[in-house]
Amino acid sequence: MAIMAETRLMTLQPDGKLLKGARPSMDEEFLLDALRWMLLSRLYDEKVIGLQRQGRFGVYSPGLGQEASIVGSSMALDPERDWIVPQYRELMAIVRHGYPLEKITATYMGKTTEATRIPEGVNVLPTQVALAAQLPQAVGLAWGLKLQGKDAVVMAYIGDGGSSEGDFHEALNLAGVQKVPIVFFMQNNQWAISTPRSLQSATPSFSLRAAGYGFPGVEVDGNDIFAVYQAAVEAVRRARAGDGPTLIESVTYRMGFHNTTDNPSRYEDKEQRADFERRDPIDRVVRYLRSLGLLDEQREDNLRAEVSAEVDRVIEAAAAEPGVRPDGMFDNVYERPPARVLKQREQFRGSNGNA
Amino acid sequence: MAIMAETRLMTLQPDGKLLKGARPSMDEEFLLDALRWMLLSRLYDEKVIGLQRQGRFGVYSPGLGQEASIVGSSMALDPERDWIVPQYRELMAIVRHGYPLEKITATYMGKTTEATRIPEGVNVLPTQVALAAQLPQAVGLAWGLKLQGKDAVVMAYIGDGGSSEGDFHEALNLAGVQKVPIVFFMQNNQWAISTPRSLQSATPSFSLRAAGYGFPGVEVDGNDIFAVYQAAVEAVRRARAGDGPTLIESVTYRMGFHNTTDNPSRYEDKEQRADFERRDPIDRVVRYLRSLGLLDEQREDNLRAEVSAEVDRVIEAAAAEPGVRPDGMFDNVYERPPARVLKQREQFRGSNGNA
Amino acid sequence: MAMPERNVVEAINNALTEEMERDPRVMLLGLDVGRLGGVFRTTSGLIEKYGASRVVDTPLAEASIIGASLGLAVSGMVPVAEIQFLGFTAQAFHQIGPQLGKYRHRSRGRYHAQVTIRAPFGGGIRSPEFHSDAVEAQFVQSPGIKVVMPSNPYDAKGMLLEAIRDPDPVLFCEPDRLYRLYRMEVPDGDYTVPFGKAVVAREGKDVTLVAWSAAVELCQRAAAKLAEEDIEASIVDLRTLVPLDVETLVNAVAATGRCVIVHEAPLSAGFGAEVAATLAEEAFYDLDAPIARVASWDIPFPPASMEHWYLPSVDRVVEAAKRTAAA
Amino acid sequence: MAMPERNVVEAINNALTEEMERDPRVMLLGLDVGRLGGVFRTTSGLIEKYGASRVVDTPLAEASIIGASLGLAVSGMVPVAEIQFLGFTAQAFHQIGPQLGKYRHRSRGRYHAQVTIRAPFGGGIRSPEFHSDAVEAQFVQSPGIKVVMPSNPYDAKGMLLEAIRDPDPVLFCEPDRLYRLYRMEVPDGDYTVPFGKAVVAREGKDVTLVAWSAAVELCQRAAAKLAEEDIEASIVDLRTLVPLDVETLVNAVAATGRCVIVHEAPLSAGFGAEVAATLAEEAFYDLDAPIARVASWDIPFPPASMEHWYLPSVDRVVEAAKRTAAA
Ligand SMILES: Cc1ncc(C[n+]2csc(CCOP(=O)(O)OP(=O)(O)O)c2C)c(N)n1
Ligand SMILES: Cc1ncc(C[n+]2csc(CCOP(=O)(O)OP(=O)(O)O)c2C)c(N)n1
Ligand SMILES: [Mg+2]
Ligand SMILES: [Mg+2]
Repeated sequence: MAIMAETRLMTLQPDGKLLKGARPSMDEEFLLDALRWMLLSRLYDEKVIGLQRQGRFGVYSPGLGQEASIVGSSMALDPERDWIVPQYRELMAIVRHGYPLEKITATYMGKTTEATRIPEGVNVLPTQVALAAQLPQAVGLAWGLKLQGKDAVVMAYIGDGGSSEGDFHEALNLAGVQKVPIVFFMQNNQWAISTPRSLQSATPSFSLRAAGYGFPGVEVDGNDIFAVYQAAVEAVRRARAGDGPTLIESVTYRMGFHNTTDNPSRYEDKEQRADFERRDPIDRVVRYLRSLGLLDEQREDNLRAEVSAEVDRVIEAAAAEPGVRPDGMFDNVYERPPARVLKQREQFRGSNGNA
Repeated sequence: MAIMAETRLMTLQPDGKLLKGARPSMDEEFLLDALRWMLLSRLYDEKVIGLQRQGRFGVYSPGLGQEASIVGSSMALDPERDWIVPQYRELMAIVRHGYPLEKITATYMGKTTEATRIPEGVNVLPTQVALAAQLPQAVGLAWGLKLQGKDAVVMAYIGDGGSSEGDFHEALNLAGVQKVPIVFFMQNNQWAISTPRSLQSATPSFSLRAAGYGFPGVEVDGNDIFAVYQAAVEAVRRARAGDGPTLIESVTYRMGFHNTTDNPSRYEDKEQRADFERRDPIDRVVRYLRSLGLLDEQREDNLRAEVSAEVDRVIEAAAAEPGVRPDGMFDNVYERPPARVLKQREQFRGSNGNA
Repeated sequence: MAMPERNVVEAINNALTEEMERDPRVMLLGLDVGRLGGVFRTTSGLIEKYGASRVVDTPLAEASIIGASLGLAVSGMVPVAEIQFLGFTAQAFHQIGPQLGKYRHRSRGRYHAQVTIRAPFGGGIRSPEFHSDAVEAQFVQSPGIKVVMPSNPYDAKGMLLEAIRDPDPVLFCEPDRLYRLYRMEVPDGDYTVPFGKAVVAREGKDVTLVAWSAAVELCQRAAAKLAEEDIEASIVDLRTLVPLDVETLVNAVAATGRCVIVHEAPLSAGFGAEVAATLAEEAFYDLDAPIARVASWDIPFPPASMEHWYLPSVDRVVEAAKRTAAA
Repeated sequence: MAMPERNVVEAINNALTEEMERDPRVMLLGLDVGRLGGVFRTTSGLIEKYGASRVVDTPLAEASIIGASLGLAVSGMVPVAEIQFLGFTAQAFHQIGPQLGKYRHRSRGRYHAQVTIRAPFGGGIRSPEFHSDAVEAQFVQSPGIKVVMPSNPYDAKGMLLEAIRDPDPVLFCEPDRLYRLYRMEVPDGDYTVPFGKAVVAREGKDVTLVAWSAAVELCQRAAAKLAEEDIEASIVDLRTLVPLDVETLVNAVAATGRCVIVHEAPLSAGFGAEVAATLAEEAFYDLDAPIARVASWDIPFPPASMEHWYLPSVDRVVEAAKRTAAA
């Protein structure tokens, strides 16, 4: 039998022109909304990196360069019923899905109280540091939603690096067998810290892996918001229709560092980077909108100023959140804590003078 | 790009006739040798299952029905330089590779002394009970042999069940990246204990997984010794030439039970079984050889009697091996044992009166 | 009417049946739990009663069994996952302690992980490699997971029901050597055995044996033998390692002033160490003799033909108890 | 000529460089060990010197890093594998204890597994989740693995060389908080620090502190503070948990009759339990006070902003030592 890996999906070219014969997958209003989210992602990243340098923000992994991938995928979801299971580099996806940016920001600023947790009713799981561990969990979530007859789709994120973990395989295989309503969205940003895509796998395309689990895989230009959105919409549609999982490989580039402790100049390939800089996902949309006359310098400046003001507002609000309560670290470990843990909490309270 | 999973390779039909246009991959002498190994596998299985029922043999997983797969794959290897990394259902593969059947038999009879271990110079790793754990190890072995410039190929076995483990994925991916000289030989015998192939994976063919790691996958009729051998020879050739790994899915059927504690009547599909019975790998070769006039009833009976006598001889020899030495369990844990372990051994010797 | 008698397998099967009947959210998943009814038949008959979507034969991949169970729990199901043998929790290790055990904490209370992991373990039944490994202590180092070790059919049912209903994740270790060893009265219908309540399984004034799971049965035999020599041993069955019932433990040891801890895991860093350490701090002034531990040796579990030399034996327990009582 | 001074990172880098120079079979593999030189720069400069076939950036898959190392060792190489943070040994757990630890035994001596696993760990540097977890005790329950915990630059070099050359597999845990904390004299050239030899890092007559890895440094600070109050603490640095130097431990504790064990892992079933249990058996008659343990709490490692409340602190060690000295 012949299994075809779809050729990489692309609609909007780096120069902002539509590919010959291609149709945009978003209407203009929706695209402007997408642009707004992408700008929020970028401006937020830039701002908090600054904060981190001042010691006011935790270790942070920016989405720089991956905005089309992050925003385009999440816009295919309905926050009311669908779920997001993130890795960690999809900040605006979970914000768009309902997790307030203030709360996330407060968390990064060290305020880990219950007030900053994912609010009830927001269908997002915690970000995952243990790479790929989120995938079997996402499959279980989708499975359970299906068993309960809920009309929900789960979108689970993974990186090119995380895809080498055994959990990736176990999760996709189980998802195929149980035909659960899930979309595996891989951001192949060419790097896992310093490890390049070429050392991560010899496969010509990660999307080929889907055939080994009995469902479709598709590779998209991850810097093209139309292509990302189109692939995601189609995968969500399949999942919702009961046709099972899809693996989307979104080919993009990590334009920033791995995280705020990293220095890519030790390992980055200048040419590759330059190539992707020319393919910047935001520039592409801006050029397109300009070519349609839907954006001019003035409107763009206004939009940026607006978004930037929102970022400032968010950070201020987060900074004003109450700080941690020391014995709060004992909360939410167990619902029915062992006596020994309760005793330790008493001991801690005694010596720290806070109850 | 289009990735083609080769259609299932088959040469010798169940009725013992060559497929139209197909050429046998073994000459007659080699085929007779293969038949001898297959008969040894089957007669040994039958005999030791009897012994197990008498309490004289440990838990045992027979290769019944998989003889072409087991023997055909191993015959593509050169025991002088190549290596076998087994799971546990490939007994005659490792025997053909040089691990004396007496020693293995003695082990199953509870004689776990150093005398029964894999002899120096025999390129076989211990059988693996923790499913798929052998695969990353096999990749490391092949990698190390390559680094040392040795002209060696590793054949690593795995089952359809074991292939769902994370280790399968991690191993194949690493093998692809380092392009190591390895053949992953999967015996898809339709079962993992009671779990059928259909619940193991939704993939139409396990061989499709190879594309996800950047090397070829091929599916063969595992009850056809010519097809198995041909695929194995080709994969070994590729590995030896420096072209990297191959995944072979050998589609066969477990005609016996999972192991001597199992009772397949609780779960087995009668029709599927009957279908595979008609495709018996040994019958097929016998019919073929008869059609060529190379075997008649008399010669076949002689061959069976000969092999059966060998099995008896092996079991007798194994039974005569010295039994275990109680404190032998302390051997070979460390080369430089911690003082506490040495002290424990003294304590044990003291209370068991054997030194 | 006489109360029904059940062995451990039957008690577990009964608990699962009743709980699946009572709570439609409960589902089972694992290797061979469906058509086969489990390699030890603990889930026998359940797929016939509740169907293949509530009793699921999964692909052979332990990490995904646990990871998926966590996701199922988040979705609102109540999964009971089986790991075919406790030794194979190693394949799922990263999904147990770091994920399942920390999920409530990681989500700051938004999500909980009401998952029960059932796993047979222990030596004495001539299993192949890895199948007998007693690795329970490794999970005690993973805060968030409760570690439950029933030692008899009655507790097996009551503690399994408690485990399934506990909103916290529970590792429920089943002593396979005891699966069919004997029957005892195990009532039909609902009852639970609370966690964190050790029980004094035998009274005795001379020395206190501390054990859990199948080692309790071993201690019973040892105590009978000790009694022949006029040494009366009390036996504390810890029942759960997390939560640990320090009070019962300390009181029972203080009563005799002498303690022998017995477990199947290798000596070093086995849970016996935690028991001894707890006593060395909290019962120090009541101790009259060194705390002895009888455990497996600090070597890998040997082949079946040698396991009786490896595991703690009646003789070794008796010897340690006599030594401790005389010290 | 003055002896060169090195911090822990430099000592490790120096050991790796010298050993790769000396023995062509030695190779490094792990995440980001090559071009980046490791996330902490311990392998900095090595890929430039020894090339990408001896210093290998692997795919992101811990189980395969360890499994492949075992196979590499069987082939005749001497692999030094890096797990980026000790907490991620969980992903490779089944390849460490059950496989690497048992391989010699499983092959009845035909094969050995001369593999060193290096892994940074420990709190105090505000790392993300999982990165700080002190899970060393989990490996003590896996016979066959040696567990090595250097506490200073000199030992780090000498014990790493010993580890690489030891024919048995070694888990070499690097205290990341100490990586760049200070420099001390670490000679160029070959020397090894043997396993199973604890050291008395400070003499003192009133109470014995027992620790390993970064907790030794903590105990030094606590001892200085105790000295201000005229309590003289001795400090035993265990250096290796497997093998455990029972003799030095017992003698040092017997000398004061009082013991406080300090470690970064959560209390329950941490290796401190094994230390206490060993003392409760082998130093029982020399103990004058309950054995105290100062450890992290039995909860998950909290977010960076709270870690100082979670980890054992100077204050807590001082408090426990005073209480124990006065008991
Ligand atoms: C199991 C595990 N191993 C190692 C790490 C350390 N680590 C954190 S991020 C990272 C790279 C991840 O790469 P990728 O999955 O491609 O995601 P990206 O950072 O590119 O978004 C590594 C190795 C980890 N967090 N978890
Ligand atoms: C990691 C692990 N999980 C579970 C088991 C228990 N077990 C032993 S054999 C087996 C089925 C294996 O199926 P497959 O890989 O297809 O090999 P086959 O027995 O069919 O040859 C299982 C589940 C095991 N040995 N190892
Ligand atoms: Mg990446
Ligand atoms: Mg099979």
